Amino acid sequence: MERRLANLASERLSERRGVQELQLLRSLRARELHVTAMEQLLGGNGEACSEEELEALNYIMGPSYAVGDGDAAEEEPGPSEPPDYQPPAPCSYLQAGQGFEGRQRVARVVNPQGEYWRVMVRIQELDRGRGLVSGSMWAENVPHAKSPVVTFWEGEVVDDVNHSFITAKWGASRADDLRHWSKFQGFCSFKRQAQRGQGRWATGNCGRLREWPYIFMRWKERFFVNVGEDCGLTIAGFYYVCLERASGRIEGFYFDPSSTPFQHLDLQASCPGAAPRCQSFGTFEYR
Amino acid sequence: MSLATSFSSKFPSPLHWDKQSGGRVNSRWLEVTDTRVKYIGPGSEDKDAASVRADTPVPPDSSVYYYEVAVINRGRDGFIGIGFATSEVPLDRLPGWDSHSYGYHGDDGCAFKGSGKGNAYGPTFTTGDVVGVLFDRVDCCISFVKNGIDLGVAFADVPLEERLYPCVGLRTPDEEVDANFGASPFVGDFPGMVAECRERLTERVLATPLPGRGKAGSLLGELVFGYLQHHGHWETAAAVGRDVLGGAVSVSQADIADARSRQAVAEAAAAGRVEEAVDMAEALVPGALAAQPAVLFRLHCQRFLELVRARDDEGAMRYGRSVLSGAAASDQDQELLQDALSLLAYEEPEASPCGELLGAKAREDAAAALSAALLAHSGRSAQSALERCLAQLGAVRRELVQLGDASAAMLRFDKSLPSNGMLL
Amino acid sequence: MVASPADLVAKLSSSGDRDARLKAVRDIKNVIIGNKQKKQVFVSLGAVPRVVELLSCDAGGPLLVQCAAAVGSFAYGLDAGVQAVLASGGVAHLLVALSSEDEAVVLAASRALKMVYQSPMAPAAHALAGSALTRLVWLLGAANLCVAEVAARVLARCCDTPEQQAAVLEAGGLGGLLALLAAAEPARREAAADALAALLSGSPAAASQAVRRAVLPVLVKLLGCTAVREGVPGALAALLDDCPALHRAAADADAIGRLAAFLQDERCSSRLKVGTLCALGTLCLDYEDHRRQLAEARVLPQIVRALDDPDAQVRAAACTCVRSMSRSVVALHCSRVGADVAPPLFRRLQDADLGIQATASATLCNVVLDTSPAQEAVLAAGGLATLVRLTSAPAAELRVNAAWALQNLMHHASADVRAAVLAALPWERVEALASDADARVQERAVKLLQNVFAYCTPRDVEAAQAWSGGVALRLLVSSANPAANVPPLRRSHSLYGLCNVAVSGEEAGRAAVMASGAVPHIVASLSDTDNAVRLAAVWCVIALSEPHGKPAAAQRVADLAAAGALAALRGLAEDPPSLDIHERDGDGGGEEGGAGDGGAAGEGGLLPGTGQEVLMRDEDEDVVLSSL
Amino acid sequence: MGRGEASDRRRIQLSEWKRKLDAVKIQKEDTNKLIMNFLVTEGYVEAAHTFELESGTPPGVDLGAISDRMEIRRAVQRGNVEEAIERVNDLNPEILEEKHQLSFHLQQQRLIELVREGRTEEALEFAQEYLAPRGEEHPAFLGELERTVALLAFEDARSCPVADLMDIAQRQKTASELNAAILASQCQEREPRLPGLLKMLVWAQDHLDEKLIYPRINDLVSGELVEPPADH
Repeated sequence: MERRLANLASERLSERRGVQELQLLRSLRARELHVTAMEQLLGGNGEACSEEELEALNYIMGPSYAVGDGDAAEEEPGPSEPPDYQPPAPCSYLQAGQGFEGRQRVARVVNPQGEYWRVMVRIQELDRGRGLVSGSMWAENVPHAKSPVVTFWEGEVVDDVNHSFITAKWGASRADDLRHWSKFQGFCSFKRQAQRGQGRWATGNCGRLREWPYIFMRWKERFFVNVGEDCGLTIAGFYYVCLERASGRIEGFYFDPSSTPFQHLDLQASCPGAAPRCQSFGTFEYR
Repeated sequence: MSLATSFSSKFPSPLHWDKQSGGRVNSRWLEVTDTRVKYIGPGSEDKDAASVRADTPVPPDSSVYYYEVAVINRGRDGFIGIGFATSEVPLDRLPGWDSHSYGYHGDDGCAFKGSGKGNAYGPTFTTGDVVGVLFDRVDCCISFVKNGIDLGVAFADVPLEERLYPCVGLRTPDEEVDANFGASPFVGDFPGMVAECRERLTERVLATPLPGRGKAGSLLGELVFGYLQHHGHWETAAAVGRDVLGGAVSVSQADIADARSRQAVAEAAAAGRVEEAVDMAEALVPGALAAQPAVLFRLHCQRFLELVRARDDEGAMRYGRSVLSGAAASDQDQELLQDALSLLAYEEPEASPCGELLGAKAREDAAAALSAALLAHSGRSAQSALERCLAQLGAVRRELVQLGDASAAMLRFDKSLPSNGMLL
Repeated sequence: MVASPADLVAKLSSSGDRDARLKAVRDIKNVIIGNKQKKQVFVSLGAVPRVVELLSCDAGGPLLVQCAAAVGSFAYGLDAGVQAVLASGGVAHLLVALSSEDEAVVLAASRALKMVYQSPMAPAAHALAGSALTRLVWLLGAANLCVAEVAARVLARCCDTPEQQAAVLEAGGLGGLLALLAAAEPARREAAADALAALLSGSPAAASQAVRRAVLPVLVKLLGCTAVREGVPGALAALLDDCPALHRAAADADAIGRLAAFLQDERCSSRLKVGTLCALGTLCLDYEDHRRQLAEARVLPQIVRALDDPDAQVRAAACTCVRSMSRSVVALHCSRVGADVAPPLFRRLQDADLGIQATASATLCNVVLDTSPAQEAVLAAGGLATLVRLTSAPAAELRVNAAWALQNLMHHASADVRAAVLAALPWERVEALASDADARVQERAVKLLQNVFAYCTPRDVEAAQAWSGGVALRLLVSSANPAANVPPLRRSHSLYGLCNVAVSGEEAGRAAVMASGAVPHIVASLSDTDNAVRLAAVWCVIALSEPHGKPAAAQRVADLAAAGALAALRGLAEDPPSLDIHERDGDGGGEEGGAGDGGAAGEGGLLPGTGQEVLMRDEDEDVVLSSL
Repeated sequence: MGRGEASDRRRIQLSEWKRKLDAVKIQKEDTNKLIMNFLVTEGYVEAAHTFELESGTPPGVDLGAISDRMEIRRAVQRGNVEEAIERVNDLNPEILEEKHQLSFHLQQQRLIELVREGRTEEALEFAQEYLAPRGEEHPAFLGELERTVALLAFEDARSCPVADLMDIAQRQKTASELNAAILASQCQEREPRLPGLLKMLVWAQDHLDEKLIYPRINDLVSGELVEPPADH
């Protein structure tokens, strides 16, 4: 660990000069949490989890095998005080007006339309208190649609307070949850703090989600804004979504038993005309 | 505990959750202390659910049963089920999933009845909410109350033969609830609910059509007329005959005379002039007393009592020996006789254990018995039709209540009567 | 047949003959009861003041009773009658009569008052002297339930100001009303609930929670009781007013569905409409799912129709209701709010009633959002012109809403909308708003400007600058000045405005900002005590330091550094470990994973990171401050 | 099925039932109150008075108020509608103010009476002055209004198509509508308690039939007990 950290630090030092480097080093030292960050940044391609990881996930999501095995309960009696779970800290890329651009892989097999849609998303509203988020989604070069198809979606932020990793609705079983969440490498790597959190962050070790470099959400499309229900598209399912707080990258997987499985959504925070990492800010309030 | 039932019951009322009720493996997912339940299991999937029953079922004779559950913590997903279930229902699922089991679930606000699929019913409930459960055995339905607000009927046609226990089920970690079986004041207006239930019932009862409009076209009028006549309120009877029955019936002078003389007999008896009364009776309805030895005996006793009262102990002795001894036919007669004779043993018979035999009450009883006998002998009943109907009503209701009939217990006969306590 | 109306009226004030007068009053009463037309006749003959006069002179029981009955009848079902009664001070006399020894008089007076107070024109009984008040409260417990009910109805009208409410509470009204609330007859319960709601409305919800909770179930039950529902929704609205805690409970009891059902009923009276719409408006103000419930109740057409109702109170209520509905995209969509809502809304902007205008314009703020299905319709209906006109309205409330609406309209505005706004809104108006007497308007002006430069292209920025004759930027700069005494909120938005110019305007924009003299303000703001201001400032720095690696950017960074930016930023970074560092590493890492070469992190790489730093720290703020 | 039911219901013989009946003590004063309540609510003031004298049972309510009500009713029955209206308004002005239908029916009755007395002129005047406006105010009444005014069109109202209005039954109808309204306004129960109790008896017996076989009272007028049918 320490060595890797040192390496990275010096690596950067060699490139940079002055106050900035010093500050960087200081800041790197300042915190142990970054180790995790380093690890997931250096290691881990974003594909599905390994077997042992899945096992660990089982453990986190509430192990099925643990049911009926006596000592499980004995060794870990539920805490008498309800632990105070904390929602993710605010994130620059998760606020009203923020836009995202990218694509959704519609099908594995190439279809006449091509296997990708261009997708744009805009966050409409965010209610941290209730863990609710809403927005609209534009899909371009959609089969048989001249103009982009626009939908309005409402979502929940997995915040350990209002919503857990377990969906328990929209036709998603716990297994579905597990299968989809596991596709996010940002989710897999959280096995490192894994304890029995039953779908929330480890009960013994609360507040992890608050500082976790990823924010997990579920987006459920509510209605088509500009076309009828008969536009040949469906909004029956919903998206498992993972936002990387640092980079503003969003990954998502569309879940709908009756649609192509694992349609993959890949978006990047964007701002029309703005240079990377730059943001321009609008503001509106309901009256 | 009568708080939780519409009237105090001879059956026990639930007091707390029954730790042991689970039995099956899941019961250890619950931390049960008295009225508090907390989920400490894995809470991964439906088969991790665990429920707990109250210590006793809803009192079978209660008309309306109510208890409340406060959600201390919604836990992870707030899969909390509240309701009723019979003792046969396994407790490894939320209430409502099995048959003979009824539940209202916090996560989706659905009402479950013998199935894993619920019907949209009410709002969801969560930490801080107080959910009341009302089992209305009069209308055979179960409804729920959230934070004091009635959510309406969730389950209709609940079979009353089911012995339902209060029941809660939890399913995900940290879920915790606390029940109030009436030990502390309810959040919901339980008395109000009882009152409403009673109103509904009364409405139904009052909707029952009255048969037989009677000869003179007015059932009520005739009953009233009969009653007034029977008790010799002649003037009123006449007025009723005229105003209510439109002259269809009227008081016959014969009746009046007849009743008057019967009244005279009764008055004589009531005044303690027993011999005179007996003679008058004999003259009025020959053979009436002979036909009713019990009454005759009662009068003899009364005669004896009058002598005692007059402190004519000798006379009393003599009379006792000559007339009373051996005249007692039934056990009741025997009893009465003993009591009466016992009076002689006291200086102050009035103050003796059987002193009340010398009171006015005893005289009136004798008088009443006498006139009843006369009526019976001349083919009339001792009571007016109205009184017989009321007596029947009282008897029938008592029977129903004893058979544990929820409705009858709920019906306030006294409420519909001028004075309380009657017939109850 | 009775004598002619004229004769009767004449007899009223006929010479000393008391019996003649008594007979006259009685005859009049018997003619007018239940007969609108006759009432009209006698009112126009000026009978009311005379009867009231008789009521005032202590003329003895029988006459008083007859007079009270007559006055009551006049006040029932005929506006002219009510007015006449009020004008002639009838209410005051009736209130006095309440204290009469003679029970018959008290009863008659109560009934008369009840009639008067059934009319919405009835006065807030502020005239209530302390004695009359205590008397009323005492009557709440009257054996005669009719009297008790009336007492409650009158009390309900004595609770307009906190003082009056206090007075009623002082007199012990609460207890009496709660007792009456438990009465058997729905009418009594409604009267009690109504009075209680009035008594509690506006009072700090926390203080009155318990009582409100007690009243709510009764009201909800009464909603289902056709006999009395008339006044119930109104009472409900008053009860729920600024007491969100109860909104949920009410919705739980399906209040929204039941209320909506009233609107579907063709025979829905004005009074019922007003109460219902108000109650719905309150219930849908904060809770999204409540709006959805209402949307699903499919009564929007009725609500929209109510916007044009002849009765001003109904129109006002409808406005508040639509406003609540419009506070959510979903509700607007699900309830098919769209083209149909715009025209009536605009008619309401012309409404004679200023309050209605205000609510209507407030509603506009919501429906002009680009997410709103009604935006097009509003613009098509000439919304822009109207809004611009309103920016110079005499009433501050209207100017606030107009500016607000323009701000929202400009948010993520499409090219067309943007162009349309700039075309319709003369720059002078913006300046006027920015220097408006009302601070709220000033704030809106800045936010509007912020949006003008947000999410757009360099050409848009140029266009906007041109529109302002080049002074828009200057306006932002001046209102970003920490030295000038501008409230932090407005300064932060000005900074965002600048940031937007830099981001959207690209090189030209950045250059313009650098040249605008904003730099010192930005740097100073970096160490502002206000979190939002610092945050905005950092974003400005980030925007100006892009695109990293390019010489121009490097130059700007140098200038910023020279102005003390780096020192300030370092100051910001000096604080207990928190998410920020992590985030920034993430940022650097993004570089490595991404297309750019590792070196590309450069100055920009740090600065945005530092930006995130502050960004991520909202709730650690106090810690930061202490450490600064 | 039916048989099965029959067989598992317990039987109670007359003798046993009689004992149960004897156990029910009925206080004479209660029954007297019941009677008084009947007389009072039905408005038989005179009978109520007599009964008070004969049985010493207090009427409970102010017989005066009742006799008011009764006199109002009789006034209508006598055809003196005007007097009735005046008395009602003295009793409680809200009644005719709020119950439009009732007050319309009273005015209608007034017209009918005028016709009956052959005061056609007045009747016509009255119709225009008092009835027509109500028709305009409440279109619901128009139909009835027209029927009523039709009376004026015929030489002999008694043999015209709408002659039924001239019927005494019409008076009765109006009278009882008025009576009910007054009772309602006095928040006094409209129904006497006696019928309620009898209904309870019928209901309770039906209820008990499901559980028991026992002596019933089938004819309330006679109050005779009927032996349970011997089962075979």
